[in-house]
Amino acid sequence: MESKLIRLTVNGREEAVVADPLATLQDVLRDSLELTAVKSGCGQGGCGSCSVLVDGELRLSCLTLAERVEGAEITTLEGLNETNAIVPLQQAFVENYAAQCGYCTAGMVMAAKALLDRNPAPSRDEIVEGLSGNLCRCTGFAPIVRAVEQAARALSGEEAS
Amino acid sequence: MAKVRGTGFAAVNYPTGMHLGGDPTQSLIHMTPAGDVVVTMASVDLGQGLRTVLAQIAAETLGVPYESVVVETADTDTGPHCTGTFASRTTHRAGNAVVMAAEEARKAMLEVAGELLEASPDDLETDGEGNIHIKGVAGKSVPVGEVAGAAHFAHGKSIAGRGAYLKPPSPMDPETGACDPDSTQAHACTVVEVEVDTETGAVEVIDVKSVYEVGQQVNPDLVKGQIVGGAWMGIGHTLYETTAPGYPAIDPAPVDFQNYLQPGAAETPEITCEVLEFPAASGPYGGKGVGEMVTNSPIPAIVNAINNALDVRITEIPVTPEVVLRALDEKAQAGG
Amino acid sequence: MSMKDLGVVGRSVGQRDLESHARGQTAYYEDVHYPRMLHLKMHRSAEPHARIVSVDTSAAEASPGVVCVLTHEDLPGKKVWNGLAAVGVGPEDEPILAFDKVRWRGEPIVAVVGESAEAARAGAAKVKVEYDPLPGVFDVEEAIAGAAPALTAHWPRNHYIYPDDHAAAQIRFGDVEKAFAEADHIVEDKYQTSPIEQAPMETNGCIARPGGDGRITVHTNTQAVHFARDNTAAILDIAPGRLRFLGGTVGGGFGGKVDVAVEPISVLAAMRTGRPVKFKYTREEEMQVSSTRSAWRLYVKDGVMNDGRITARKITSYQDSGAYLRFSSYGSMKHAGHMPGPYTIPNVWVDAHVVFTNRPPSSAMRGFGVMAASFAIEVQMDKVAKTIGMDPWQLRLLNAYRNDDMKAHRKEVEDGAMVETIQAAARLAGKELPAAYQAMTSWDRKAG
Amino acid sequence: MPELLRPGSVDEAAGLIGSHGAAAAVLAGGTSLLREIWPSDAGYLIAVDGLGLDRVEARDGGWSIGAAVPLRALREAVPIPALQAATREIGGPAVQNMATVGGNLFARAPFGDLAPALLALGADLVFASADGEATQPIDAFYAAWSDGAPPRAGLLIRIELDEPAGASAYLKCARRRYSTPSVVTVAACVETDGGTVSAARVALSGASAAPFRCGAAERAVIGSALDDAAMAAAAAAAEAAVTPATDPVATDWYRRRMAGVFVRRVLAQLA
Repeated sequence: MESKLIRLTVNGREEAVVADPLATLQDVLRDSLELTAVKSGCGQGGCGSCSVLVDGELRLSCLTLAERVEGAEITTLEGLNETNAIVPLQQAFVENYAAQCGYCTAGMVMAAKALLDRNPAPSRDEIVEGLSGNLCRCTGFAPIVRAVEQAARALSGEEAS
Repeated sequence: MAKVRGTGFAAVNYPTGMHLGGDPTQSLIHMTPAGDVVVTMASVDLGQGLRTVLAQIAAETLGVPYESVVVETADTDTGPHCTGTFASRTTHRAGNAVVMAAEEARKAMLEVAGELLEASPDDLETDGEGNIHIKGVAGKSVPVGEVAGAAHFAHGKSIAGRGAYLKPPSPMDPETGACDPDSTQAHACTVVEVEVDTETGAVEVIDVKSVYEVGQQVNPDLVKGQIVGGAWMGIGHTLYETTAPGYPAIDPAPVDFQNYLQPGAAETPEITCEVLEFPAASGPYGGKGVGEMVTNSPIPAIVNAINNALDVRITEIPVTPEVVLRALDEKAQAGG
Repeated sequence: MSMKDLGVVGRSVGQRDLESHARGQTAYYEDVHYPRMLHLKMHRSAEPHARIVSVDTSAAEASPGVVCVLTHEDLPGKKVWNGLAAVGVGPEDEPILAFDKVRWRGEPIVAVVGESAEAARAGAAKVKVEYDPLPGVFDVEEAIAGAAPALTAHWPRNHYIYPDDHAAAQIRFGDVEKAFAEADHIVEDKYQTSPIEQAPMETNGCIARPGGDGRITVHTNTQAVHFARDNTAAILDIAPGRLRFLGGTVGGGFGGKVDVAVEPISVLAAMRTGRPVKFKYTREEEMQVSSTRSAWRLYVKDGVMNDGRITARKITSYQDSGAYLRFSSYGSMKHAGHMPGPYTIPNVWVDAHVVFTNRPPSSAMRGFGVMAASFAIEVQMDKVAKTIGMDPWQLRLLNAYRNDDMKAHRKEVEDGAMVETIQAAARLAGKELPAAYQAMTSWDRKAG
Repeated sequence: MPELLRPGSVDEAAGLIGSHGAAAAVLAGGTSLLREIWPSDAGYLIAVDGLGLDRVEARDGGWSIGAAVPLRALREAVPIPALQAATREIGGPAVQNMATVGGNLFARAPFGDLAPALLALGADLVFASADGEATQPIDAFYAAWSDGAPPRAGLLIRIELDEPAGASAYLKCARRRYSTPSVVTVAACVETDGGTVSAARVALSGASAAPFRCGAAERAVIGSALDDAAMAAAAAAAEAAVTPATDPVATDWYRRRMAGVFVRRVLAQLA
């Protein structure tokens, strides 16, 4: 099949890549744009390690065709650190040991961001539900839930000040 | 709908190191001219924090700041031999190798420092903050960085060390099984409360409390991370996980995370733990190891709790809802 | 070694790579990019047990984007292997690529290397293998019963043969039969665990990249870089020094990345093509092809006195090794050596068998051999307590090993702290223990 | 690899489905279709995003739900608890942002939780084909499935849903709380008249080759009070009516048993 020029807006930058029409967003982000925070744990939509934001909504990049999101705003984990400062959500992951091997972390942070963007003060149950598409094999989830709780508190504190 | 609760517990021990030994790990340490320390290994970090723990051990032995230690690992060209990351062996085996290498490097460091301070190396001590002092003499000290610089550029000496830890292989007597299998034993006891829906057979783990005894902890937060993650995995093993739900039949066969079931955060209760420290004679600073045992006590504890709740006798895992219902059916038939 | 005055050991100083994880900057094996990288996919057995009548790779070779097709005939060194051959475990029994027979569904037969993962996959799907199906055996006890077909010539009775022609890893300590005869109660049960997937979030994989100097660098997520390198060299009959294995942070292991499953064939493909070759297990392969935690079946028989002393424990266990050995003989030795758990029992008898079946080969996972032992023993302990009407906490404390007690494998207990751990757990859980049990210590038999 | 086709209109998409027949697969959210292993028999993927099928329109007494409406959007737009509950237990948030209502109606067991909810609510499905639009009651659509696979009926473009006349409830028997395949999924809608059930719709998925309305369970409660005896009779009828399969999530034995338990439980929510 002939390759196609695909134009994407990723982390605020206009990108143009030549890819197979059936290339997934994951392939393009990882292989063409070298945004390797995006992980590929299953390619089946079952683990969430490839999660990114498309127009602010959480999506699985492994099950999204790149050419179907032309024109949309795509955000990967790298996009959170455009100014190099670690953001409170990431800092909360660090302080709560919300990662061990780290392979799920990028997807987990993006799922948490999507949740907090919609719901800045989630209950514990809402956090559990909001992260329910993302698997972690190391931590037992509790540190991750705590990290999101801390991030929510930090973010609301910022807003108040 | 009836929901019944039960409690159960289990006590386990766990051996440190590859069974029967013969599993070396080696370490090289050198100091840079600025006084930073590079620990070179071939051990693999799986996420458990090996780089952190080995840096702590190197810093402790050398008496230098933890922050000044870099652990460079998992390159067969540069890293001396390591048997691998398994068998709860890294803290113990690699840790001991790092202690040995760091002791040798410390000796070289203190010899140069002794020349700078005009004192015997035996009379020197490190403060862990980057300085070497003459014991009991206030104000007589030299920064480690200065010692390292002098070693490189004035004395032509290397501040370096080699460590090789090997528990010699012990054969197992084929007839009696006599052997020396391990370096030490860690311990755990886990208490679990479950709630069982007797109509669906679904089991919910509502409380997990554990006590672990892992020798001297090198990094308590990382130990706790293993315990909490392992308890979750134990819940998975006990109630959900199998690649062959029809075992020993090979079908049906889950091929994805939708069908290979693991508990999610919603199925995981708060996990409480307490850690005791009975230092191991053979461990680095008395450390034992905790990586593997953390699934072992939750599993039987959960099964015991289910049996306690239902007054049944389940002896297989995973305890799927179907296993529970069949046990209840059997009990009902036996009873009436 | 003094435990006093520790500085940084014993302190929670954080975990070094957490910020890198949180920023997505941690480099895993596949986060390197090489131009002209090829991808490898495996054509695998569709049958759990069959004679291979023919293998036709012509359609795969002609498939668009396929660069290279490798069968057992292309292997320059070993055709069969075992990862522990270098330390004297054998015989080598597992084909690197199947030739005369397949013995489990998923066994690798033909490697197909393509310009893209999809080209390799499509090519691999076009390999045609004609099978002559053979009866399979899946249950461990059926496998060692006389009627089952032998999987390989190495194991005529489908069990591993330990030194001195033993059918099992054995423990013989005291006289269990005499103790059973004298016991007040006999408590028996059967226990079964399941094959479990290590399920690291990152599947097994590697990238083999030829350098200009005749060496090949392998980016891999193995749990043991030297072990993987040395086995790869031995399989391909090349000097280990030609290979450089580079690990990074691994995306979870849990025992699932010790099999050297992807590196040898990837290195061979890189040698053949002169290009970087990536072989990454799909999640489906990780679940049904990569080795699982072994399933174990155990029969436990205890002799118990009215006062709660366990005087004899007899265990017969069967580790389901699947079709090949891998590390199972090690696992059953560790399993046997762990018996009878954290208890001092004067008479112990263990036969721990490794059994071959037409199931995917099993291997290590977090607590190899010990998890199944602990599971069975601890569920058994509750049955013992119930049988004799004793509090299960007291039963365990009474029997828990003390320092200097002789274990069944004839090593004295050292660093023992089971008693204190149980007592602390009782306190944590609000369980009241009688004074005599609170007063127990791991040194009390030594003292008294 | 299949070829990706990008029709510019519903008519064009319907035409492509008609002309490519079994070689065509409809690509909407992609959560089922774009799995690692491509559908071996699909020669063409027909993308149906961007065709205006992603809107929910409130109309008099009900809603017109575009087939390409994501599950989360459905939950936010249609305030029927049974429907909202169904969308929350399919995948995680990312899947709910991507997977569409139409796609979920074609999902095969152990997936496809919307079907029983929409069966119980009595939805109609509207298909486009070269012959124009055709409306089919959702019961008839599933009754026509054979071997667990849907018939080719053109392109599903929208779901017509009236405000439920009675009270509705939904329950999923699953091994996990969220992001989980189903053991069985049940939904019911019951109308009562003076304490007597006058009309009932009870539907299950995961319990047979295709989602279905369980007439036997409905008959067990119609004409009587929704009491323990009636609910037990409905449960027994459902257990007898289902023909479940064994998969990694559950055996046929367990599914049958849960069909009864959950039919009773879902009715109990309405009692």
